Amino acid sequence: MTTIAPAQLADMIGAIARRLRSERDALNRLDAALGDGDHGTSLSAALAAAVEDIAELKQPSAGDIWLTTAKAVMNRMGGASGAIFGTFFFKGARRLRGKERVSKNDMEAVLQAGLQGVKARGNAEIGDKTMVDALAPAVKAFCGADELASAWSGAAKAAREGAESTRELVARRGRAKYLGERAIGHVDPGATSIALIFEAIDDWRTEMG
Amino acid sequence: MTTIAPAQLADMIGAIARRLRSERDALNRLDAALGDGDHGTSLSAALAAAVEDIAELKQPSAGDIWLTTAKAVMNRMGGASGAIFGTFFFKGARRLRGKERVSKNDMEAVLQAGLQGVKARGNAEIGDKTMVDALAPAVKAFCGADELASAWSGAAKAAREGAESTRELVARRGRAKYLGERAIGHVDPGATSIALIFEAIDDWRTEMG
Amino acid sequence: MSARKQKLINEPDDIVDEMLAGFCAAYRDIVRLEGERLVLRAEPKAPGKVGLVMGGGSGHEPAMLGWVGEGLLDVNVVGEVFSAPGPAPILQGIRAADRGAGVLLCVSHHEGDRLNAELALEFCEMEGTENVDMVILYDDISSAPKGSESERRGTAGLFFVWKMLGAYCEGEVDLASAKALAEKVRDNTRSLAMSLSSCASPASGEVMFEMAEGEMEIGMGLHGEVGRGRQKALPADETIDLMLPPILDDLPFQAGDEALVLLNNSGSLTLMELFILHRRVEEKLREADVSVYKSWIGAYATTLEAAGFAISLCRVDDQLKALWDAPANGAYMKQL
Amino acid sequence: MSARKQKLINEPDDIVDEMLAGFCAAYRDIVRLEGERLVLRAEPKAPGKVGLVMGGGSGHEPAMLGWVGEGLLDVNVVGEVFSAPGPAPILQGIRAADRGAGVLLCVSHHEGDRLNAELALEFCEMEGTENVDMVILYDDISSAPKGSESERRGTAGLFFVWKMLGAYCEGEVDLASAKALAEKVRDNTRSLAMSLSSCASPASGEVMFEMAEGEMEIGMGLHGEVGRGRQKALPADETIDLMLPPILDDLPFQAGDEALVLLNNSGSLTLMELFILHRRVEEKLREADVSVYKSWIGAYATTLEAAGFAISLCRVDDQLKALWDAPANGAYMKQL
Ligand SMILES: Nc1ncnc2c1ncn2[C@@H]1O[C@H](COP(=O)(O)OP(=O)(O)O)[C@@H](O)[C@H]1O
Ligand SMILES: Nc1ncnc2c1ncn2[C@@H]1O[C@H](COP(=O)(O)OP(=O)(O)O)[C@@H](O)[C@H]1O
Ligand SMILES: [Mg+2]
Ligand SMILES: [Mg+2]
Ligand SMILES: [Mg+2]
Ligand SMILES: [Mg+2]
Repeated sequence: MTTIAPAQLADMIGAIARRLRSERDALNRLDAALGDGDHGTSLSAALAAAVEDIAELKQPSAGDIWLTTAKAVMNRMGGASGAIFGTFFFKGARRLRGKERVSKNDMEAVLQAGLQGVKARGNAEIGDKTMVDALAPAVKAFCGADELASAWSGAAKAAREGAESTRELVARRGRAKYLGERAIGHVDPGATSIALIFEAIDDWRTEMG
Repeated sequence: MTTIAPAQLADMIGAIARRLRSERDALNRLDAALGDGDHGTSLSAALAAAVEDIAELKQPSAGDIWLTTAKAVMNRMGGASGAIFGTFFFKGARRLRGKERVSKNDMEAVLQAGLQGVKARGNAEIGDKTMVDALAPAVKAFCGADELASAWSGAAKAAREGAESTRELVARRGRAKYLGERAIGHVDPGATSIALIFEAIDDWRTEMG
Repeated sequence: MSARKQKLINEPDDIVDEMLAGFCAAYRDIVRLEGERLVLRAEPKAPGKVGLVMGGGSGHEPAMLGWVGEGLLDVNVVGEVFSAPGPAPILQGIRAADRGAGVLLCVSHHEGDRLNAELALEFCEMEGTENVDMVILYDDISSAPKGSESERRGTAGLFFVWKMLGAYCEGEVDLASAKALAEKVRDNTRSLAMSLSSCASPASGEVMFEMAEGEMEIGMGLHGEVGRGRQKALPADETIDLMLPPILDDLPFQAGDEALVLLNNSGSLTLMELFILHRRVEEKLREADVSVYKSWIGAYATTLEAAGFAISLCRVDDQLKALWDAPANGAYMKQL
Repeated sequence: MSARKQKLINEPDDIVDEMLAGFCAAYRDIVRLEGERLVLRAEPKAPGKVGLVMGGGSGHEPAMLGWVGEGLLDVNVVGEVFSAPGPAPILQGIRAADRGAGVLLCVSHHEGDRLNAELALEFCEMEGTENVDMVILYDDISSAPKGSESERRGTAGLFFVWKMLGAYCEGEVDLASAKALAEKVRDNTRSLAMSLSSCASPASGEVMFEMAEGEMEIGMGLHGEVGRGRQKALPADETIDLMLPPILDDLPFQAGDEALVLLNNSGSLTLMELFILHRRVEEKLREADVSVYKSWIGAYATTLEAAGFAISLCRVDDQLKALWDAPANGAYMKQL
């Protein structure tokens, strides 16, 4: 697979939704330690809604799929994380306008725009103990790889490492901010979701061959 | 002692107040099982108020003392039991109008009027698991005795037996009414107070010689 | 769940007086404090109108403090927590409410309230104070069977009497017709309460009654008096489906009737839960073809911080609807 | 004390929709339900007036549902429990509130509320919808130090903005001056909350934060966000003596100032306790020579059934006093 067709992209969103659904309770537990315990429920519900909404599109383009995901996440998820995760897809969707199949180059642009959007929207930098700690290294790894397959697996690995790195941090954004030192020792749920998303894509790609 | 002088009557009220104060917590515990757990607190506060109010009277008659006690109990105690215990003194006070010293005959009239008042006010009969179960036999024993000394000790004994008899009863008056069968096994707090009052008088009389 | 024993109070003995001081300071445009724990209207009603006095224990706030004001009560006589005031302050309250057209003493039916009201009335008689009467109010169907209505307890449904009687006594009416109106509202009102949790007395620090997590009791009284016994707690709709039919059967409310609805919060239920419950009440009343004239949802007569609620229904005709809609301005009861 | 996990609800997923159905049915003379969880005035305000929209998570009832109505908000956009609604329903809310004179989106400062409001405004821009602006509201002194006011959270003190801004926008004003008025009220308001107990989410059934019996936390946010850490619970007067000075110092309120006072019940505190607390607030303000224009005591912005309260003070001048006294008719905010 060197480029991704719209139907494949839709399939990929499905794979992400399934992964988040199966990790829902674990994500809730992570969020219970640092926030209000709903991250798994709301993110998996949002992706499930995205899958449904995409299924209702008639011959969608890659851009349509990404935009539909953005809207489902924003509106179904709500809260700060809905806006931030939604912005990730929303900013990426613009880069897909008019594309037939998505090349590695296109996907780089999508991920970079998404990352920029997330950072701008949430005003978070690496080290703030947010999803940015997983997303930024993942995007970097993706862009540094030679081709799509190794790009996904490198991104998944980097995202997981980034997520793990949040364990030792104090939060400077989101609800966990008010915990101060008490946040140390817990992995950020949003960063973990990012790792799960990239891992889900990588596994999906492997299965697709 | 064949008659009681006003100063002695005031002293007697003091003795009752002290006894109820020292049994306050025990009475509260009885009331906690059948009602709202305040019987000891409110009755002992009421008698303490009566003692204070009596102390402020200038050369009170026996009737003044009884009436002052009635008002203190009614207004300081409040609730159903304040009205009922207060009525006991209130009705008795009328029988003391114009009396210099209180004879056994006078006291019979006082107690009988008090009992009638209590029964009428609270609409309770023997067997309803109320103070009437202690008061009625106490008054009967008092009236049946030959002289004041044995009258008080007989009344105290009868009151205590009456109070104990309430243990096996279902309540038909007061808060305990709503407990149904669950009231069985607990002694009625109001009946216990009556026993304590007569016992306090009897002990006071013995000490006075 | 355990009851909250930790209270934001000072000395337990000072609770009632400090509460009254804080309340009357906050709402000094509506009420003022006088004598032995009397809460009066800041501006007394015009001479020649029937005065309304209500006494009762505290622990049910905003009842009855919040119901003193224009279009509502003239005087509230406040007792200790869950304990009726004695006859002397009631008597003072009657005197304070007297505007020359007589005074109606309203009694929420509990033994303490009734007995002290009777004593107060006897004292009035002894003093030669005339034109004072009392009316005994009750609504709780769980406390005595149909046919023995007059033995029932007064609970949240008295809400309707306070509001309508208050409006009625702003008009040129006499004492006898005021009493008749109170009885009319009472006789058209039925309530049933339930609770999920107990509460702890701020006076004694003790839990008022025991309840286990996951249990509920239907028919509980306003001071935690036992009702129909404990059972497993049910979801919202099933709870309403259990509670509403006996209320409807008791009056009985019939197809075509019009009713006011009150969902009274006993203390710490959330409005979220009450709104969810109300949705089902409306649904079920629609099925029974009883139309809802208006609904009120909130904490009106509480049992400290118990988590529970009561459903009260009041069947209304044109007279009662007009009285309901009349303006009112109590600290915790406002009708525009 | 443990938090109450047993809730009177049906399916956790249906909480918000059933709550809105029950609420809007009860108060159909004041509000109506539309589209994706929009609560609108039953009668829209006259054309040519600035519309007011407020979005927010639920779990704070009666806020904000109870504040839609004449002299108050035009639209409330309702989210899941403690979670801001997304941009699409906010956008619908903005459209519904538009009476041709622009719409002000009021945001209680929390990350979720702010971000979704920003998104909604970006969508407005993309669509070419003009004359829409937003104002970020905050009041909680515990969430950021003086000098960083704009990083503070929005809590119970927004009460004052809602009321006065609502009154202001009944007049012939433009969007810019509406925003300026909101900022003026905000900048004169300070709040500090405390809690004795946690609460349990009806959505997840889980306790929202942990608290032991006999502990209190000063500075807790409206969703249980931590404040200044835990300490032993104190009696009422000492609690006020601890909380009031930092509020007064922060603005600072000065001798001769006039202020509105709000004691907001987080959920299951009793009014009895709040009245006792209010007595001390008045006493302390008198000592500081800050005069109280009016006080409000009640559950306005709750944290489900948490047992706690907030003190909010708003410094007022003649303009603000007049706006405060203007009539209002929301289901849970009535000014005669
Ligand atoms: N300002 C921010 N920038 C980036 N990510 C953020 C920001 N705020 C929160 N997040 C992410 O959102 C996650 C929490 O998501 P979630 O629990 O769904 O939202 P909420 O806190 O509203 O309940 C955090 O773990 C963090 O990764
Ligand atoms: N109708 C009644 N007639 C006689 N005594 C009664 C009646 N009702 C209650 N009592 C007495 O009052 C006692 C309870 O007193 P107390 O606890 O002080 O009052 P309350 O129930 O108002 O808290 C009962 O134990 C009973 O003896
Ligand atoms: Mg969360
Ligand atoms: Mg008792
Ligand atoms: Mg009592
Ligand atoms: Mg959340």
